[in-house]
Amino acid sequence: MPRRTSWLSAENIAFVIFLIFMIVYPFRTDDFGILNAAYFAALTLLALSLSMIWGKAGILSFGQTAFFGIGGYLYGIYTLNVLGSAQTWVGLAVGMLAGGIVAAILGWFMFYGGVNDVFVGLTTLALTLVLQTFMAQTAGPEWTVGEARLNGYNGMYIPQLSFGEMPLYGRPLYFVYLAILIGVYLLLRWLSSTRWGYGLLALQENRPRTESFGYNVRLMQVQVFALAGVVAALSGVLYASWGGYIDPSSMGLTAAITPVIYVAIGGRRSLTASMISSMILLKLSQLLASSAPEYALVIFGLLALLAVLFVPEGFVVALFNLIDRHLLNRGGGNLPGMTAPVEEVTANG
Amino acid sequence: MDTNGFGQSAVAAKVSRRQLVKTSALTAGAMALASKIDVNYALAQDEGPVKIGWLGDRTGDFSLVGVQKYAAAELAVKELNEKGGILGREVQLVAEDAQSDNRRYQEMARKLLLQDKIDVLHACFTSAGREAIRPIIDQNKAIFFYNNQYEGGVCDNYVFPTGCVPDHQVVPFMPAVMDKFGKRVYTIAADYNFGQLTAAWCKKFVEANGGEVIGEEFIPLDVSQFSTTITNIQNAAPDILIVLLVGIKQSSFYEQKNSAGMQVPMATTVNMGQAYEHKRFPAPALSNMYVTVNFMEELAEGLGTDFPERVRSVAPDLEYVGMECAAEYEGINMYALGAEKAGTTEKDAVRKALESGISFEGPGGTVSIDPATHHTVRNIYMVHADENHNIVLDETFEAVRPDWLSADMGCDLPNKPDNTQYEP
Amino acid sequence: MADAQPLLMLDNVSKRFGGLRAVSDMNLTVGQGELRCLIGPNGAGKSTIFKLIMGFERPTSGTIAFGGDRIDGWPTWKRARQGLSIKMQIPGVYPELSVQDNMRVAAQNHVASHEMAESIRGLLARVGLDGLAGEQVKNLSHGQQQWLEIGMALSAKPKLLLLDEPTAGMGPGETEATARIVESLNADGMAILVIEHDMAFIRRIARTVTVMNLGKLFAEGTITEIEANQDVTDIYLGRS
Amino acid sequence: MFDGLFNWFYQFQVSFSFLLLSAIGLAVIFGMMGVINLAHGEFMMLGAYATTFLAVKGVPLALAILIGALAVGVFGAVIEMLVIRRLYGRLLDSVAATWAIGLILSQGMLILTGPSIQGVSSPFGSFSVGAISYSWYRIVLGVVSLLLIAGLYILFMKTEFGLRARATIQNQPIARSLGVDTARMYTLTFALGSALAGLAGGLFAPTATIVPFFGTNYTVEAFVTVIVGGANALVGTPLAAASLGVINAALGTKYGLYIARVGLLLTTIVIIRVLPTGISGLVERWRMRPARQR
Repeated sequence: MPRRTSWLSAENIAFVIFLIFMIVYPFRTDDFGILNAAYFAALTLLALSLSMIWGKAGILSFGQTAFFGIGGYLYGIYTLNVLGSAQTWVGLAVGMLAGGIVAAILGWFMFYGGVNDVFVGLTTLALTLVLQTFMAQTAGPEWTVGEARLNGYNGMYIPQLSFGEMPLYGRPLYFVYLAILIGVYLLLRWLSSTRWGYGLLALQENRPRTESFGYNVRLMQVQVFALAGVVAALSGVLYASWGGYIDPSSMGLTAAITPVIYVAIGGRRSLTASMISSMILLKLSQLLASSAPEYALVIFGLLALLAVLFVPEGFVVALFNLIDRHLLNRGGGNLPGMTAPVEEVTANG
Repeated sequence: MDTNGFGQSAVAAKVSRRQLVKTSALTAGAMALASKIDVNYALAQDEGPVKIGWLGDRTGDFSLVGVQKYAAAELAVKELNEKGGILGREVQLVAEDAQSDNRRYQEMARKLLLQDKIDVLHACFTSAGREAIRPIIDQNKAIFFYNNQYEGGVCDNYVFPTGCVPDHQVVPFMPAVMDKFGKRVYTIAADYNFGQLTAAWCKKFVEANGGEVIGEEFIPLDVSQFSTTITNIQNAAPDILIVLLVGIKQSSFYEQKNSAGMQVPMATTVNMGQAYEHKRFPAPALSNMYVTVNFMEELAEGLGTDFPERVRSVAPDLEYVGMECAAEYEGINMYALGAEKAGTTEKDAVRKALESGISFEGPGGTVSIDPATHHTVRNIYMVHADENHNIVLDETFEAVRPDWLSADMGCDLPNKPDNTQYEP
Repeated sequence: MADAQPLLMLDNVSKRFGGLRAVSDMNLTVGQGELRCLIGPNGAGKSTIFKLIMGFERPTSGTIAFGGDRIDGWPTWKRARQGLSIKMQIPGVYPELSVQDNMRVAAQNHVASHEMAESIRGLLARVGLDGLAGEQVKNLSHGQQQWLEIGMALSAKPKLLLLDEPTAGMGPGETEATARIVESLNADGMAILVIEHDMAFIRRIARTVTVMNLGKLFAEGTITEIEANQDVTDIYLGRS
Repeated sequence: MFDGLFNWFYQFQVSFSFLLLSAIGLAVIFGMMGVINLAHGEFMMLGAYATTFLAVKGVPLALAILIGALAVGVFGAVIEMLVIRRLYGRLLDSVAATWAIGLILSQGMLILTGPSIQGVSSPFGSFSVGAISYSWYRIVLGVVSLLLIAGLYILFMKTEFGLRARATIQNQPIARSLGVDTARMYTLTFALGSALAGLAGGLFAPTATIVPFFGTNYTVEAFVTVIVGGANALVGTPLAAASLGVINAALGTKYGLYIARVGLLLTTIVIIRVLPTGISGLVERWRMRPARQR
């Protein structure tokens, strides 16, 4: 059956529309709208991180918020100790690196120890809770790293990412955050279309079988887990810089489960769907908190439940598939996010 | 340029490098914003309704207190409007629910300040929530009323902490309970800033009055089983147990110590007054619990106020009218008096007016703002619950001044800008 | 053909699961380019042998050598890269992916990207699945899935191909097609080790047959010798 | 000397019974069905609310607890038929779905009953050993935990239901071909796990504040115990509760609750590395040993 061999898919169209909207939006809104959207962009990185490991490699982690917290705290500790606006960007790298290293160690611990599936979820949840419990009791003055006072539940004040003497604020802040989000998104999409990404897709379905095709499955699991740790830590750094603040509740149970719900509703297998749904749901949850606070969480819970029960591939992915099938005449069978390599092969063959 | 925040001189004297870093970062942020935000606010001010921003916990862990505070805000705004508003302008309550979530506090504080362009923010219950939004407040040079009991020490040009602090509660309180029961004290406290700092205050004043702290235990916020703690306390056999537990989970302590048969007088700065444990737990779990408060529903009759009835006129289902409910009501009214005095809602002017010394006749008696620290001079009532959980008034301390910050820490906000939380 | 060194050599290999001896003191060699059948009653340990060769399980004792290297301590992926490939008993395909993606997953560690499309097309033609490249694998028939898996195993360009019941669930026509594929692969010089129950199929393809019973080597010989062996018939009938 | 020993024993059995009761419902559902019920805490909350509501109305506490457990069991059966049944084989999705159910339950309870309801006191009073007084009710909880384990053992090992349930876990298709209504077994198992959660909630109700987020008090302990215990609820959960109980009581008495809690979580992470299948996995292996030496 001949098939269109272009980049024209609902997913890609949605991404372009999303990008245009995100570029135009700050010129159509007020100061709050701009800062708020930047904040959403920072938190959406967490959804991308989760989508990468859960959707692309079948690893469900409740620990992304732990790496988020590690990134935020390490960024704060570094920038409070090493002054200067250029150092804030070094701090960003330090935070990301820290998240990646901790994730790599935990990943090695789990995957080389033969822990998989549900137990990965439980282990990462335990890590999150350990970190929260630990950070929560750092209220005393003895919990100071150099010049940085950890400050327990009252949270830590953190310098903002700066250019020259100017901390990022308003539109510049927004566009830096947006660029980071889109950059990470494109990087992850590209990675999932490489050999390595294909291997992840395969090991998600059947680990021993994939190993018998010559993939070093455990190493790949550790790699993708560390990568997702870096992205989650980046999310934490951007969040901490945005509010000038981080506290242990960013590693709590609720914080750990929220991104899972966003990604489940959108469609975990698609980075695009995860990104868009995270943005929409963050906004929705904020709107509900304003207009119907008592009912907000009930509505949210119902939405998640309906998605899981009736649209298991996720609302956004289901929409993509519908458009692909009926408007773009693309056949089923392609996973979102996998379009490019399939076409490459088809085009040649 | 003095209005530009906290000049370097203010901090240089005794402040550590850490605070310097923090301050300069925020100052830079504030400067970057200054031009833009001032323009926005200029447009918003002195026309249309006066917008009172309210941000608190109507849902989530802290909603027991949050709903009381919200009812107080509704009542205050309703009464202000009945009296013709502020400066003849209608008063509008712009309320957001932070859902007991610090992240939500940050989002909503920004929304209220930048989008709704509120004139003043009355917000927060926990210290964590307050600290989460304080950078945002300072950055935007807003007026922030923190109408709540806390561990004390916040010296910040933009913050008015009108509730009780250890100056009010611990200083007169410790000698009084020690005279009654003895000098050996055991402290259990929530393991975070409020608990640790208040415990430090208590220790200081126990020792200053010739007593001894024979045990101190800090308990993680999510712990709800106290079996080992109860045994540890019994082993130490103190004369008084200071209880600085917070949150719903930790309140399980009372029933547990009761069923374990532990009989020891307790002292606290928060229980019963905020989340009415004496109403929620069957007697005698809280019998012999002593607390210092600015107000409690049971005190209304003695104080000759119909405040609880008025609150219930706007919130008929409210279960309790406690100390923070009264503090919230007083805070909003003090802002109104400040704006009237300034003759405008322009923020610098209102702040100056508030710093000139505002007094309000609240449910708990006269409350006035201490210009140097932005805290309040207020009456404090020491009460305890008897075996049937009836509240008994033991002693009244009138017009207690919160002068530790100014006397010992040199906080003098009108003359010396600052944004630090000092610790004992 | 130089038969200097066997391609695969199992030397005194044993595998216990708890108290169960699945394989005991098993010796087996497969030469370069050899086509060998491994038969035996259910529970004889045939599939365990495959798992030991592929590295899904580690032997309790004994050694396994492949292409001159001792591989029994190696992880599966390393063995695969060394030229071992398997078609499993229960189809080890990826039902959620398309035929083409299945092939790509199997091939990418062994085939350069610019040759990928060509290689996949060739192999699909060889296993009779040309035209189904875009189909999702869960929509294929059982036989088609078996062929796909053979195709996937081949895309690794193995030196030794392990086939575990390649005709299970196939009709006579499909079985014949499978036999032709196996023969043509062997004709190209690929060594193949097949586990099968279908004696007609074995007769059709095999030159040498190894019989296992109760985890042990029971008999070895040509298909005619094995079929004439009364002991072998007995173990199949449970009379041993 | 005796005072010290008794105190230690008391602390241990308190930790043990809380860990065990918190975890047992979760463990039954996880062990039998492979489903992680993230609404476990909210099921406990429902049990606590039902119990408290009835007890305040004058129903004797023991009866109120039983009715509460039963009601949560029925509720669990309904949830299984409406939701869980559709998600078998989609383990990670069932995690998300049960989280959503939990959210709806706790928030719905907040809307219905407000932030808190009046609780009931622990019955039976206190007793003293040496200078320390203890709660009788805590002792009762310990006894109930042991009885519960015994009851579950009998249920699963000695009854028709238990036989069918075990057949279903071990091999669903074969159990079905032998005439076991496996769908019904799953419903019953989920209902049993839910009822156990409700029972734990009811038993804990007199010891804690009754609020819509009541369940979150125990979820961490429950998950930790199930991780350490592994998939076998009858063997793993009691052993996990016992070993974690020792750690909790020892650290709590010596260094305070913070260290106890951190110790609990760190132990869990280490256990996962050393025993990925939990204590019941270890027990399985240990059972194999004599056979191997035969």
